[in-house]
Formats: sequence, structure tokens, C-alpha cells
Amino acid sequence: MSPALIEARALWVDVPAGRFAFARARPLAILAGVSLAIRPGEIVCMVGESGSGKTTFGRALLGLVKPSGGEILLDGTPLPDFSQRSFRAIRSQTSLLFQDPLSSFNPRQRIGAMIAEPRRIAGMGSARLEDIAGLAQQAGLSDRFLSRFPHALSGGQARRAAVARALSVVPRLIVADEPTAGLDVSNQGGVLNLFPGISKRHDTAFLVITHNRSVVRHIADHIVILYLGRMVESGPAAEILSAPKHPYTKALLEAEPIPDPTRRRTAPPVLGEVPSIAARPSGCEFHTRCPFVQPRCRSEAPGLDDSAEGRRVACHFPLPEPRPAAAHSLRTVSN
Amino acid sequence: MATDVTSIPAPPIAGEPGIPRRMALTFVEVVSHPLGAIGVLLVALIVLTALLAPVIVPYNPTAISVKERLADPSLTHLLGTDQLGRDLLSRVIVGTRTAMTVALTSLAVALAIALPLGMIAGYGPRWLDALFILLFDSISSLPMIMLGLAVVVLLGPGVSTVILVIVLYSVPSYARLVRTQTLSLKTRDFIKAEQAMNAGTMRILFRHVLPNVVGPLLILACLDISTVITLEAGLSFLGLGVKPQIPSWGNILSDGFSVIRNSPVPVIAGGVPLILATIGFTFFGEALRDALDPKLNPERKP
Amino acid sequence: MITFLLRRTGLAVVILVIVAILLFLMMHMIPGDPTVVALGPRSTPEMREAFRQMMGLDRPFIEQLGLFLARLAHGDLGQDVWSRRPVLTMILEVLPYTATLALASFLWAVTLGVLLGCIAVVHHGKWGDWLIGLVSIAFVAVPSFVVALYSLLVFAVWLNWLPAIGAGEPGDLAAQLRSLILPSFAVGLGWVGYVSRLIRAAMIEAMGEDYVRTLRAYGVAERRITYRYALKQALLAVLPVIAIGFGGLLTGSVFAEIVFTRPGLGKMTYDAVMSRNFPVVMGTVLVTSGLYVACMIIADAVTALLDPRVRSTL
Amino acid sequence: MTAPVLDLHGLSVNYGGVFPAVIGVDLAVRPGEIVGIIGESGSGKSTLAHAALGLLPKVARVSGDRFMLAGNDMLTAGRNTLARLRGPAAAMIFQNPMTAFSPVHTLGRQLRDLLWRDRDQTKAQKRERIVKALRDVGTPDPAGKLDAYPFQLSGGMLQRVAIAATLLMRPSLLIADEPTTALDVTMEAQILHLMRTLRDEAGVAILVISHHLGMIAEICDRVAVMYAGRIIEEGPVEAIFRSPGHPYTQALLDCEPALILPGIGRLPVIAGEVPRPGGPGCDFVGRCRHAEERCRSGAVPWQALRADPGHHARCHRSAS
Repeated sequence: MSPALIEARALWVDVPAGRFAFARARPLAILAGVSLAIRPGEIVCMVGESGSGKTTFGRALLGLVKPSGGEILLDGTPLPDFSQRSFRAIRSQTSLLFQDPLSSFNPRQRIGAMIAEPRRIAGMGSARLEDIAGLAQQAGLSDRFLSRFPHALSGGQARRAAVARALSVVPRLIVADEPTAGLDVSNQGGVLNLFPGISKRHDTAFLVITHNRSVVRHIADHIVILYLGRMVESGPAAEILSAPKHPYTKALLEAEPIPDPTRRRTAPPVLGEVPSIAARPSGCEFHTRCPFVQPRCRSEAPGLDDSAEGRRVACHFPLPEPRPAAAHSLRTVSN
Repeated sequence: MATDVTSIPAPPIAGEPGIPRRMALTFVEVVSHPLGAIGVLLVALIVLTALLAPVIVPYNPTAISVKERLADPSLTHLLGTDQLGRDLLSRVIVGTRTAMTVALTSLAVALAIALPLGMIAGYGPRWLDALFILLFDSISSLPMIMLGLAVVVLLGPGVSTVILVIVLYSVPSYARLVRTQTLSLKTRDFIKAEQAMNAGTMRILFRHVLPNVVGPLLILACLDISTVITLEAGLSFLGLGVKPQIPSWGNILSDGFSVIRNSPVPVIAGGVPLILATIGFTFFGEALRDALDPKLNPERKP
Repeated sequence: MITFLLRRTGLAVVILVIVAILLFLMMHMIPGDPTVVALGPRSTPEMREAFRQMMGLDRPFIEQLGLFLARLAHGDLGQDVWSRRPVLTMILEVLPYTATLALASFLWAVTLGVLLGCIAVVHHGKWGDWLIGLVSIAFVAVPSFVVALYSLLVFAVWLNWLPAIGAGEPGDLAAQLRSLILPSFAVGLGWVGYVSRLIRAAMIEAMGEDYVRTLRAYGVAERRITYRYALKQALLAVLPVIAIGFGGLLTGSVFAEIVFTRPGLGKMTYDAVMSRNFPVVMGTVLVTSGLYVACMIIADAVTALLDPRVRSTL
Repeated sequence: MTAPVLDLHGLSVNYGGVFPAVIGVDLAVRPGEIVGIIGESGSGKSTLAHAALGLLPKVARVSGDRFMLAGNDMLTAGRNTLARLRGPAAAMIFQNPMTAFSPVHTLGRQLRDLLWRDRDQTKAQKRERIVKALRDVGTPDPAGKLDAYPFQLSGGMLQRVAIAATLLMRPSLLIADEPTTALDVTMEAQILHLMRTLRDEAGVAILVISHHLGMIAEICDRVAVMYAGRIIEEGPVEAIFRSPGHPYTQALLDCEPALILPGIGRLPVIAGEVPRPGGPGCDFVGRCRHAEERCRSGAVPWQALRADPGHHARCHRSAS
């Protein structure tokens, strides 16, 4: 097995406890030891509620947030340290798509110049107009926007411009933070269709950070679920979707309302709120909300069982294989 | 997502208008603004007087003629004469030139210093930022007049001293503005995006931070012209500004003050142009700010 | 809360030390004999020798600085070159006058400023808002010493309603108050305009917040929304700026003290400069900076206490 | 058929006479009924929601044949009648709970200020009512919440407090403008469940606005679909989701990723842009697969669909 394109081992990110906290106040862990390997051409979806640390993980991989512990490996070789210099290698082969694309554009720079920015920074020669138009076209953005300023773009157009910029240095990994946030149903598909295409054509790996179940269902090869900065389950998409082992994963997948009035749920799948990282629950940190909680869960934190190939779960009582669920009555799409 | 109910969508922008056309558009908007109209008129009057001073001045402003001492305004001396018999109109006209040269030079110098300092403080490492803040706070804790007095004691009065004092006073407030703007830009995703593309610090500062910081800074500089004119006049009023023989509204007022019980004319002659200039530039600045960037409220103190 | 104040005071002390060093450096940066520079050509040799001795100018530079700072720490700001009186006591004599002037101007100006700001917001967009805006901007623009001169000219010289000179006899409260009116008017006028513009901008911003829409969605009276909610948020934003500004008031009071020949910190510094009394200049500058820095601490404390969002992080 | 709490007929909203945002809307919400409005950004659904409670800015002009809210004629209502109505007649919760409360006042004080009508009640009595309302919406430690500030609570919790505020008014109509869009899916499920219990127990009529099809299907009895300022289809939720009459509704359901089998390759998209409201003919003509010549101009009929009477669509094709 060739080494992973990029791998995090027990990645840890701390935040000082309060604005005037002194050194002795215990720092709070946003990421508490997350390990993940991403292979070329693979689309990994990282799922979790707000505060689970998923956005922080994406930024920590590129050093935009300084990790406090653990290791990051590029093509198998670990980074010497977490200084900005050592992240240069990763950044030259990675692109980051932000949750709010408009805020990731310089308001006083035209879209064309912005798309060519990575090329100019990497010193890959002057960005000829055809190249930029080609990139825009690849991302489904018409080239009449190239001379415009960012504030003239709609949400969907801004997202496509961000993808065009990401493609301009043919990255080996694209980290996409909530790629469909704020998009209407009618153009959500437009953005989602880009990822598999790019992945096949350039063998680009994707780390997609989202809490949208339908994004996961359609583009994920591999799924990772985070809770309070720890990984609770990960594995191939098909298995996780059809047979989630961790109660939290099951709750997350069921929480999303299905647009079919005949398949409504009687009660919310999980109650309560995400606890604050300043007051982490004892034992298994999900026990305060878990419908299947047992006394052991309250006292003892579960280890990460990775017996099955590529499938890991952190739960004392993983859920059994569900009996074949009634076929999800879907309308076949006639187009 | 829900449309923002209160904002009416702006008409589609064909292509962005070039810089010159945008400036013309802004100028029209400033003049149509009530404050702007008054401001532009006064500013034009002041600037023209300053430029044409050597041509339009009726007498030599420093020519003393004791017998015509404290003459009331008359056809020969439109604004009368001061306690040394010097023609007040000429001194006011040349005073305008002094005020404008001091104001514009010190503004330019202050901006040139404050821009890089502010950006470095805002973008640089935290310890450097803390150092700059300490320096800015120290200088701005020296109240301007006290700062001026201390500097003048050591370098003696004169135009260069006044400019140095005004620059020393303005740099901290401008640098602080640039620093706050840079700090807020730094949290914006587009700077993180540049960092994620391995952009060098210099590139980020000059291609991305500078264009977004210069705009608000220039607007505030316009608003600050009247403060700088006041500073120059204040220092000259205390006899610590320009040398006494060079006419300045400040020293006209100072001489007028010493003879205020004898004749109010010098005080009025020196004070009115100063008021017209300060109000003119402030109105112009306010209108410009509303036209360009309404959310910006200046940190100016009276 | 205590740790927060300790940190801020520590910072303030550091600033004062920097100011002291800056002034000390200025004196040494000038070519020529520092005593001549400091005391001026007319000073007698004995005075120069006394000054040299006092500042220990013959010793190496660093030692002089150390000596200077040590004396500062004990509150010894050196002596007035002419009267030999300790600078600190001189300052303490005049400080109350400057303080009363600053406080008087500050109180009337801020109250009127907040009032005008609120009226402007209530008449937002109508002629009242425009007029108050025009007047406020004019008040901010006009230099305070011109206001001082013209109020002196009109009310003291022409109409003779109010005293033009001095601060009234110590015992006679009425005279002191009467002599306070014109100077505090001159110093405060700029503040009326500045505060009204700040309050207006902050309240308009507050009125645009989502929670105002929620209150309106429950039929809460517009007046209660404006004065209980928007005004509180506006004051929280404006108070720290005003508190820092109070420190800057001491600059404004210099002119008023000179135009109305009132005793005060500003007048004292001005006279010291004119008579080349360098130790006094150094002393007054340090005290003024000290007051300014104190206002900075008060400004932060005000924010920390009133704004729940800041208080929660302490 | 009890009288509707909200009864709109031919309602239009126009900003500054220049920009029509809502055109000729007919809508009725009956007590105990949850009506949903689906629409994408720019469809005017939020403007309609705000208009229902008279919360539009001065620049907006509201006109129409009939606009009744809980028996009051809103077209002729003056400013103080409006203020009196807001709360008891209809209450509203908004999209972003984090900014829906003042950051510098405690929640207790703000909720008490909302009870300005009950002058006869003492502070303690009001406090009791507030604590009960907070408990009814499932807030843990309700008394503790009174002294808390908004920034100390999570989005989900604040939305519960917002709903508790509406409970205090005992409104006949609850309007919810994208109530769960800013929340995590787990919290969304809890809030939707809470709204349904409100309707079942208190018989409150609810008008829900969203661009999220799943949420509308989950909670609504009837659904109206808005496009470019007009309601282009309206009917019972099963009909709308099972056999949509208007091509736009059909296209929306086709694009909904949750309804499509994974592994399909390219997800469908509705090409083109939403036109500005108020254009001739059918606004969807530029993007409609079944567009015909008659769709381009002239009035588009509002037709009852074949099977059930309560299901209408604004489209030439739907009747045939």
C-alpha cells in the first residue's frame, strides 16, 4: 500500500482557556488526538456538529492553525516541526475552499486576477487569459465574471470562482469547508458535481468538511465522524451509511429530515446539546446524550477498536448490523 | 436563504468604472451633499488664497509703520492694521499659505510613516505589535501641546519644528487606525487563503492589505486637515509655532489677544479665516466620508 | 478583575517610564551644553551649575538616567530653577484648578452631546437630524482657543457679564463658579459635537441590529427600544472613547487657562517653557501623561465592568 | 371550516415603488394548521413573512384585496394597532437566534420587557410565567437562564428561548422565518419536534418559511411554493411532494440530493438565474422544460389540479 498522500497522527490543537487566563489555567483541547490518512483520488468527508473541531482539523493540516501535538506526514515523511516553513511543502500541493467563499476574496481584486493568484505566487509564469478562462470554465463559471469584483458575484458564482482558483496549481489535495453551505437546492448539485470530476481527472484527494448528510451520501468514499475533537467512527462511506456502529453516527445520519412526508420521525434521534470543551463529560463523552448509555460508558472512555479493515469505532457497545432496512422509497430521477 | 428584507438589490454592474471616472462620480456626490457644497466652496477659497498669496497680497506683511498702529478697517487697509501697524489683510493671506503648507506637508509625512508602521504592527508577530502599541500609547499620552512645548524648547520655534510636532502627534492615531484595519483584515479568510497558497509576507502586505487600508486612511487624512490647521495655529498662538515674523493665523491671534481690550479687529481678522478653514475642510471631509465609506467613523478628538 | 487592573497599571507604569526616557533623551540629543539649552542663554552660571549638579550631568549617561528615574520613583520631579520650590508641590497646587475646569467642561459637554445625539437619532433623516449634524460638526471643527478668544471678547470685554481673568478667590465659591463658565464653555464646546456624532452613529448602528426587530415584533414601544436598548449599547461603545478623551482634555484646558489667565497645569507648563524652566516642563509633561494613562485604565475598567461580554472573560 | 388566522388575498409588496418583491399572494393559515412556504433566495418568502406581521421597513408599500390577521384588517391598521397586535395576534421567530436578543441585557430582563402589556402583573408573577414558558420548551435550569446573557447560550438553546417568548404571548399565529437554518441537524430535529408539540397541544397556527425541503416535509400540513415573488403552487404536503403540479416544484424535488440514489454521477441542477419579479407571462419560462409559446406572455392561470380540490398551480400545463 503506497503511503498516504497526507496523514495526521493524534493531531492535537489547544486553545488558551480565557482571554486573561494565565499559563497555569488548563488549555482547552479543540482537537484531542485525531488520526486520519487521505489517499490520492479519495474523497474523505469529515462530519460533526458545530464545535466538533472539524474546521479546525482542516486548517491545522495546512498550518493555518498551529497544532499543539501529534504529527503530520506528507507522502509518508513527517514534518520536522509545526513552523510555517515546514508547512510550505504541504501548502504548495493543497488548496483550501472556505465556508464563505466571498470572504476569501480580496474585495479590491478582480476575479480573473484572483484566480491567477496561486500561479503567480508559485511563480508558474504569467497567467495567460486563456488559462484563467479555462480554469473558470472547468469550474462552471462563465468568463464574463473575470473582469468583475467579488461583491458582484452570487453565492453560487463565488463558490465556482473559489474552485477555479483552487484548480490553478493542480493541487493533490483540496480541503473544502462546508461546500454547500448557503446554497439553494437548485445549484447545490452544480458544486457537488465538480468534486468527483476533478478527483478522477487530476487524481486529486478531497477532505470535505460538512454536516450535510446528502453531501456525504453522494460524493464520499470514506467518512470520519468527530465529536468534541475526538474521532468516534470512520470507515468506507457505504458501510457507515448503511450500518453505522456508533450511536452518535446513527443519530447524526437520522437527524436530517427526509423530504418525504410519509417518512417522518416520531421523536428527535438525539436530545441535549453538545457539551462545552471546558466541561468535558467523564468516560465516553457522548454518554450524556446517548440513547443506549450503560453504566460503563459513564466511567470508562472507550478505546478505538480498528479490528475490521479500514473501519474504526470508539464505543463499548457498538450497534449490531441492522436487519435490511425497508428500501428507501426513492423516486427514480427521469432526466 | 432569506433575502435581507431591508436592502434593495443594487443594479447589476456592467464592468467596474475606472479610477478617474469613480473620482468624478464621488466628486459629484460630495458637491450634492449639503455639507459638501459648503465645504468645497470654503476649501476652494482657502486653497486659492494660499496659492495666489504672493500675487494678491496688497502690502508687505512684515512692513511695520507705527503711526498707522491699530487702524480700523478702511479702504487702504481692508482689515485694518495690528499693534505694529502691519496690514492685517496681507498677514491673513500669507497666513493661509503658511497654514496650508504646514498642514499638507505634515499630513503627507505622517501618512508615509504611519502606513508601514501600522501594517507591520497589525500583521507582524504579537511581541512586535505589543512593542508598537507601547510606543504609540507613550507618544499619544504626551498631550500635543506638551509635546510641542518640549520639542520647541529643544529645537527652537520654526516651521520644521511645527511640522515635526504635528507629525509626532498624528503618527500614533493614524498608525493605530492602520493597525486596527490590518488586524481585522488578518482575521478575514482572504488573508488566510493567501497564506494557504504560500504567499510571502511582503506580497500579502502590499498586494492585499495596503489597497484595503489606504482608502479609509486617506479619507481620515482629509477629515484631519482641519485638526492639523488648528494645531499649527495653536502652537503659533502660544508663540511656539512658526517664527514670529512669518505671518500665521496663530500669531495674528496671539498679537490680537494682547491688545484685545484696545481693538477687537486683529482678533477677528485672525480668527475668522481659521474658523472658515477648519469648518470648510471638516464639512468637505464629512461629505467625502459619507460618499465613500459611510460606516467609517473617525477617531478624531476635538 | 484585579489581575486585569494590575496588568493595565503595569502597562501604564511602563508607558510613563518610556515617556520619561523620551524626554531625557530629547534633552541629550541636542548639540551643545545641555544646561545652556535647557535654561536658555539668559541663565546665570550659578543656575547652570546648580542644574548640572541636580541632573548629575557630569556622570556617564546611563548613570544619569538611572539617577533621574530613581528620583522620579520617589516623586521628586526636581526643583524649579528660579524659585527652588519642588516641582511636585507646585503641580499639586495648580492641579485642582485644571481638574475642576476639565470636569466642568466634560460634564456639561457630554450630557448635552448625548442629548443632541439622541434627538438626532429620533429625528433620523428629518431636518432635525441634519441640523444637529451640521452644528455638531461645526462645534468639532472650530478650534477651542478661537472659541475662548471670542467668548472672552463678547461676554467679558463687550458685555462684561463674566470675569475675564483668574479663577476667583479660594473662599468665594460664587466667584469661582462664575469664572468657570467661559473657560469650560470653550473647552467643552468641541466635545458637544464630538459626543453627539459618536452617540448618533452608535445608536443608528444599534437600531439596525436584529434584536430591535425582535422587540418591534412584540409591539414594544419605539421609545423604550431607543432609550433602554439602543442607548445602552451606544453608551457602552462610546463611554470608553470619552473616558480616554478626558485625558486629552488637559490639552484643551491649556488654551483656556492662557486666554482666561487661569492658574492650571497648562498655564504652568507654558510659563515654564517661556522662562526656560526645563525641570518644571519635564515635571508637568510627566504628570499630564500620568493623568492621560490613568484615563486609559479607567476607560478599560469602564468597558470591563459595564459590558457583560468583556466582564465574562475576566 | 374555522376562519383562517391569517387570510391573504392578492397581497403585493413593493419596495419604493420600483422593486416588486411579492405579487398577488393568496394564502390562508387556519388554527392548528402548519403551513410551509418553500422558496429559494430571492423568491420573496421572507418579505411575505415580515409583511404578515407589518415588520417591513417604511420604504415597503403593502397592497392587496384582503389582509386579515386574527380578525384584524392589517391594510387599514395604524401604527399603534399594529403594535397592539404584535404578540397576541401573531409572534415571530427569526433565522439567527444568536443575534435575536440584545447582547448587553439579561434574557430575563428582555423577556420581561416583552410582557409590557400586562401592567397589572408584578415582576415576580411575570418571572414565574417566564420560567414556566422556558420549562415548557424544554430548557434545562430555566430559572438560571433569566440572569444569563445571550452570548452564554448556544444557538439551539436561544431558539428555544425565542419560542418560549412566543408561548408567553399565547399567539393565534406563530411565524417562523428559516427557524432551523442556522442550527445543527441534531438541534433542528429537536426544534421541529417542539414546534409540532406546540401545534398539537396549544392549537397554534404556524407559518414556516424555508429553502430546506426536508424540514418543510417533516413538519407542514400544507405547502406553498414561491418563485420570483409569486406563489406558483399550493396544496397538501403529500400532494406537493408526491405529485407536484408545477414544473418548478418538480425540478426542485429532482435536484434534492436527499431524494436521489447515491452513485448517480451527475446531480441535476436548474440552469439559469431567477428573473426579477414582475416580468410578463410565467417567470419560470426561461428555465422550464415544458415551456410553450403561451407561457411567454399574458396571464398564467391559477388552476385547480385534477385529483384533489385543495391543490393549485400557476401553470398552463398543469390543468390538462
